[in-house]
Amino acid sequence: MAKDTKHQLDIVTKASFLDARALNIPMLQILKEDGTLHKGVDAPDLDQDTALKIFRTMQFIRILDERMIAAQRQGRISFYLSSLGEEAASIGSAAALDSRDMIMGQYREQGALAYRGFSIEEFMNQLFSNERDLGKGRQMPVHYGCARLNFMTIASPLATQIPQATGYAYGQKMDQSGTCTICYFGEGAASEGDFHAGLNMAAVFKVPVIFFCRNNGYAISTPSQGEQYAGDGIAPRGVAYGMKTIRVDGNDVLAVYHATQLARKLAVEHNEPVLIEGMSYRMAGHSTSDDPTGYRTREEEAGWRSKDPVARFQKWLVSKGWLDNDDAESHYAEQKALVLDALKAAETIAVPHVDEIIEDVYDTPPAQLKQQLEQLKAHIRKYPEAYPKTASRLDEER
Amino acid sequence: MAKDTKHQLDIVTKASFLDARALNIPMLQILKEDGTLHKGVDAPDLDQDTALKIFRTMQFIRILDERMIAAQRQGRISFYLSSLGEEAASIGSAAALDSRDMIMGQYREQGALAYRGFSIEEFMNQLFSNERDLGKGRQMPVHYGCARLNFMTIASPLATQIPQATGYAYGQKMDQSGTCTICYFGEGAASEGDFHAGLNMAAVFKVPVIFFCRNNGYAISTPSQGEQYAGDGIAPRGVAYGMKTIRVDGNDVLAVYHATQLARKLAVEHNEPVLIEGMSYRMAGHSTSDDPTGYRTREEEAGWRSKDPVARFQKWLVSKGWLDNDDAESHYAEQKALVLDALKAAETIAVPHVDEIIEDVYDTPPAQLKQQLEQLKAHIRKYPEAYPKTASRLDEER
Amino acid sequence: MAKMNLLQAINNALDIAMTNHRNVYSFGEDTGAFGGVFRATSGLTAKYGRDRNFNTPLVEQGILGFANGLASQGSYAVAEIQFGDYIFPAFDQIVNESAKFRYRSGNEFNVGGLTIRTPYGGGIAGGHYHSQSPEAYFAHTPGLKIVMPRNPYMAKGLLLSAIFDPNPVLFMEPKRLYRASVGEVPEEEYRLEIGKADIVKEGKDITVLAWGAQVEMAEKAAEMAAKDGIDCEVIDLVSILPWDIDTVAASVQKTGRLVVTQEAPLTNGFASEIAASIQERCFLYLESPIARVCGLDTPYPLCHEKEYFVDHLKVYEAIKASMSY
Amino acid sequence: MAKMNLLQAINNALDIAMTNHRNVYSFGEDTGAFGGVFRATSGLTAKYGRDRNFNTPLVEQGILGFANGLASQGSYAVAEIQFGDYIFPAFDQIVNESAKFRYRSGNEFNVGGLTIRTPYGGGIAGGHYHSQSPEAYFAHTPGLKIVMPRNPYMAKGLLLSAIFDPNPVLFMEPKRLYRASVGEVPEEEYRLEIGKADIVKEGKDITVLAWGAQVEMAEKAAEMAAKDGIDCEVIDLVSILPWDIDTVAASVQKTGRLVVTQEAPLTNGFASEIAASIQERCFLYLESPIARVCGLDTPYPLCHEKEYFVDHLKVYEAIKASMSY
Ligand SMILES: Cc1ncc(C[n+]2csc(CCOP(=O)(O)OP(=O)(O)O)c2C)c(N)n1
Ligand SMILES: Cc1ncc(C[n+]2csc(CCOP(=O)(O)OP(=O)(O)O)c2C)c(N)n1
Ligand SMILES: [Mg+2]
Ligand SMILES: [Mg+2]
Repeated sequence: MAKDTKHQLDIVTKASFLDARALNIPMLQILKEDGTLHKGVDAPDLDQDTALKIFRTMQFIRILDERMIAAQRQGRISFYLSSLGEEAASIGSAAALDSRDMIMGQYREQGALAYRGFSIEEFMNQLFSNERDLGKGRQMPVHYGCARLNFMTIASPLATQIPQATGYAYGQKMDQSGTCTICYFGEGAASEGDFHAGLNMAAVFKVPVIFFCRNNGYAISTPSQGEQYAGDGIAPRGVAYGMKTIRVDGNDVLAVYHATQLARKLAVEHNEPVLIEGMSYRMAGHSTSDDPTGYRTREEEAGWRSKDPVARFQKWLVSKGWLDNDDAESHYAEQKALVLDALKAAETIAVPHVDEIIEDVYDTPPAQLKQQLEQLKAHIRKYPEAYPKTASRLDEER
Repeated sequence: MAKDTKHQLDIVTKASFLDARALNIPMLQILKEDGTLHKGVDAPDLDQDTALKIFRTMQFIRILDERMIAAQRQGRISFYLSSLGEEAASIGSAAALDSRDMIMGQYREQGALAYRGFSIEEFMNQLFSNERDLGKGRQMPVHYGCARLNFMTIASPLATQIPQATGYAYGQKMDQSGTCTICYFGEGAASEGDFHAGLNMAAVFKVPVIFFCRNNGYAISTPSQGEQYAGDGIAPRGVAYGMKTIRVDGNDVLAVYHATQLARKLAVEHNEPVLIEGMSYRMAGHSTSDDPTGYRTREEEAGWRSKDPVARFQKWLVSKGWLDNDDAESHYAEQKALVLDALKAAETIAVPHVDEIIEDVYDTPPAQLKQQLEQLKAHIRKYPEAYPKTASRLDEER
Repeated sequence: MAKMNLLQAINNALDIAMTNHRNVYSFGEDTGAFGGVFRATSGLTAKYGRDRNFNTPLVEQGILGFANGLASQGSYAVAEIQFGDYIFPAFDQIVNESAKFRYRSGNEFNVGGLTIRTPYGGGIAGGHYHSQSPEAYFAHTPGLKIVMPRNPYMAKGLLLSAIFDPNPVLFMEPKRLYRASVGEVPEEEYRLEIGKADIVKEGKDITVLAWGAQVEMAEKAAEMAAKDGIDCEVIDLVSILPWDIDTVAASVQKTGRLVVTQEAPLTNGFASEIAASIQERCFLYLESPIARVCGLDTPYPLCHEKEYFVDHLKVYEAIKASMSY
Repeated sequence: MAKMNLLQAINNALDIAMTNHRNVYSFGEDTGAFGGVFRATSGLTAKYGRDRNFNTPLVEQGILGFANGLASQGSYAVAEIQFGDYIFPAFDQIVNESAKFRYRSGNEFNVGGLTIRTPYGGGIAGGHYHSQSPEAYFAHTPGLKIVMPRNPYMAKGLLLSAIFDPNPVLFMEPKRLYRASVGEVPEEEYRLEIGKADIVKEGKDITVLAWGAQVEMAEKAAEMAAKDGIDCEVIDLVSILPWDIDTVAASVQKTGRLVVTQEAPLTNGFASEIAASIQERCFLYLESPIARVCGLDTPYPLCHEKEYFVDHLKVYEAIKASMSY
């Protein structure tokens, strides 16, 4: 092979086509499915407190997810979306970050938010769209957001947060903040044009961002392999953009934690954007609106149950002597009671005042909006029984 | 390395990040810059007639480009866009296709269109937006299109034709037509979201499409390396999508022709979409609106002059005994005269009738549009001197 | 005749189109064997194979780009966008490509075989991003047709017309009515004219104009008004582009009053176009200003959906206000 | 004061903004050292470095996605879209993201620091895809501000306001006037109010309303009408969102007549919103229907640009027609 000096390209004289096989990207796994370490491998730099915090967060999220799916079935909330099976991906990665780092999620990263310290009450207020919801009840359940915890408000349009993460990280770099942004998304969302835009721009601008793709095998009913993409998943795209890339077992919290730690170093110290592809499986339906029996088999689901990230981590913690199974169980029970109490409290809190309907469209409502609100309030006063949630409060005002 | 049987992934236990270096995609070159074949390499399956047709088309395009840039400078047309330096890419690839294959271009593929048989008059009618323009004068110069020749009308928005090519090819496959679609675009356009959409969908749907990226180093003033992308060009993305991929010397018409021949076979016989990245250089300004001295050096341009695709091919043709330099020169002179004549003829042809303004918005103009046209014509009749190109004809009608 | 809900009527129209023409293709996110998140395409893969009814990757701009290309090749491309709120990534492919394909090429090429199906509208607790009514965003685009049916009968006949109309058509399905609206629908193929408004109820005092799911609110309001002795003429506009100004103008010339209602925010909604055009055409007939009863100029708020929603009470109040102007 | 053309005024506004605030960033396709295809950003890289004024890859949805993220981080992001015709790939990032960022988060986050600059409009032989005036596509979007200056003085003062306005602003620059419009511009920083219309010429017989480059046509038409003894009040709307209904309504209540002119196609353009709102507010004052003088409902045709263009003659004819109604 000769060199084309201008392009620095190798020259070949025989035509041959590359394809997906030209790259073989392996998967990092530290903890085996049985909860023991691979032979000769050291656990990552993870202290007992952090490990236990991760585990407690996993437990909490399991309870929350289970409880809220039930609440939706009971008609107490309109919608819910579980992260069952993917707890290691969001919690393990969040644990490897600095709390000043910005998190931009898709919608299945309640684990990362809980790890950051979002309280049970804060979760519940959002889920019940009550007047204490930081988002003022305007979005569907699970669209959490919290400026205090550097957790960008979730929004339904997929992948839009990906180029936004690049922009956010650009600002962090320019401000010499020593922080980075992590951006989560599904392998389905990675088909959107915004994915391409965001990753390519991050590589070009060299910003401190970690793109974390949760490859959980499905986008609602659409299987990833063959229907979402024909290549070897998402990781090869990172290579194509000239970005540091790694694939990890998304159900191995040690692998996720370790890879994210290293990625953060690359991002913050070297302004190298990083793509992490975490291989996992969405154990529940897409959301409470979905029934997965319409598109996949119980056998397939069962095959993944044995890879459960929480059980796997628990075994390791116990083997290290950091956790006692009975303690874990009693902690679980305690948490469950707290979740139940918070749920009951949140559902009795009123919806936001109707005045909020025109706030935050702009920094201050323009005249025309104020007028529209006055007309609306006059109308509600006329037909209070038709708008029961807001009318009563207007009465008080008179 | 162990295997994760479910995902068929290799497992590693030590974290390491891949980057652009994980793939090293070489460039196919058959004809060296000096116009001789690489040692021990056979020329592709190219007969003398085809070779000469390619060369004649190259000559024609050189003349057309030069002449029309001059015409724009003289104020005879409003805009022009040259393909100088990139003739091998478009003509060499078009020559390897079947004439029933659909061509979807970006705007710098006049060579492919000329190869298909677009006449000098047809070029000129479009460039002068006269009433014989197949496009009815509605788009700027160089936005050619011709259903008869299976050349989709060029449109200015970049990259939109990429997913369209996937859709077109899907229809070809379903119709079992034995044809394919070739889709040209620049390395700049490859940053658009539509690129990502179109290539990924082609790979998933397995359609007979050839994506031909003309990587000519610039998107207007923006250099490709480092400002358009940080990776190794466009080819690695094909690998990431799981698509057959090859990189060729875009200034070597033999390499382009050969790769496209093979690609067509993959596309038509195996429904394998293919990505070809042709490495070249835009020798002229982006268009007549552009002055490249604002963003690149004369030295850089000079470095590429020695790689000229036309001179290189001419040397080879002469060495094969298929062409005589004097013949080439006299043919050039003849063609030049024809181009000049056609130019003069086209500029005297009237603009389309004003009635055309409302045609083709829908298959037939709705009532409201007919009314708008009547109002417009009444207005033109009132102020004929303000609308000289169309008013005179309205007079005749009365 | 059979009883069908709006979803079944749509499914039935797709089924008939695919039976009668081998080159009708239906695709979108999750629309394959699974049948779509609302199940509008259920059964089609089983019947016609996965080459003709299929899932796409998750990329709206790609769905429309693909559909434009497929239509330009001469096929009938029926693309589903999962929610109207997610049509915006495809905006360029629709507004700059589909709508201009024929014009820019001088009719060398066209995408007349394109139909875009998308559920729109509120009233389903969908909040911010599952409730928008984006028709007006497209109504400024010559070259497109936009159709919004109000019930199963209209949905089937209009969808069949849309699929075979020689122009690209945006077909917006009122998702609030997918299961709620049930009615008699002929089992065979039939087509309803695009561009013709439908007088749902004749009346002489005031014209009430709506489209899609909002027609129901207009009808309910008219019933309330009837009790006050106000005789409303209720018109379903049926299609937004082209829109039937003649029918609306004739009605307003008769009644002298017009209330237009839409789900979308007020400012620059399609009600504004109607008011602008009708005040011009019917200037000397109008006895009161044309009233628009629309969503507030805010995004769609989940917790205040009831308050935000343009219900029959708001339309009724506007009718009364117009009558007593 | 200095003489500047519209481009220089914009360049000067960017320069001042970047001098006064270290976290103002300017970027877009070819906007780096080269200074953009129209040279609006010339000299900024030399002065502020390539970290603050730079080229982006060629992807409008990415430019806006990046800009939204950067603005949400607290910076001032000034994104250029090379032509208004190419803003549609970014439609989702603007309409679903920028505009709703604050509302959906309950004001936890906002992109107030965002400004989108883009040249728009016809009259430069740009044909189909370099001539569109897409303001109305955005005008149905609560949460956005939309500003369109008519001359260098307005451009500088409004752009400075737009950059520092705590809301996302779409700033549309009339490219036909980039070099053609020259005027006195103060060298120092000044800001002009967004949301306030400007009475360009007082008059008592009829109100003529326009924005951006079209104000020139309104003024010319008014001059012609003056020779016929018609005294026009010419108003520059200045901003489309929010729009100054009070100033327009006060004028119409005085004159009793309104002609609105825009470059964009008639149907569902912003002129329609104005007509709809003003017929409501000024119903009893109107002596003739509100007239809209707009582009035809077709895409923009290169060869018939002169015929398509909404010139002063068309506006003049509409003024006369309105006067003699
Ligand atoms: C732009 C856009 N298109 C479509 C949707 C509807 N939708 C919501 S979630 C989803 C699937 C996402 O799959 P993936 O990204 O893999 O994430 P996962 O749910 O598997 O975590 C779809 C299609 C949306 N929210 N936004
Ligand atoms: C969507 C869109 N954005 C921007 C432009 C303006 N524009 C026209 S050509 C061009 C550069 C294209 O570069 P590349 O794709 O590399 O093609 P080349 O000109 O080098 O052949 C740009 C930015 C456009 N036409 N369409
Ligand atoms: Mg997924
Ligand atoms: Mg290029």
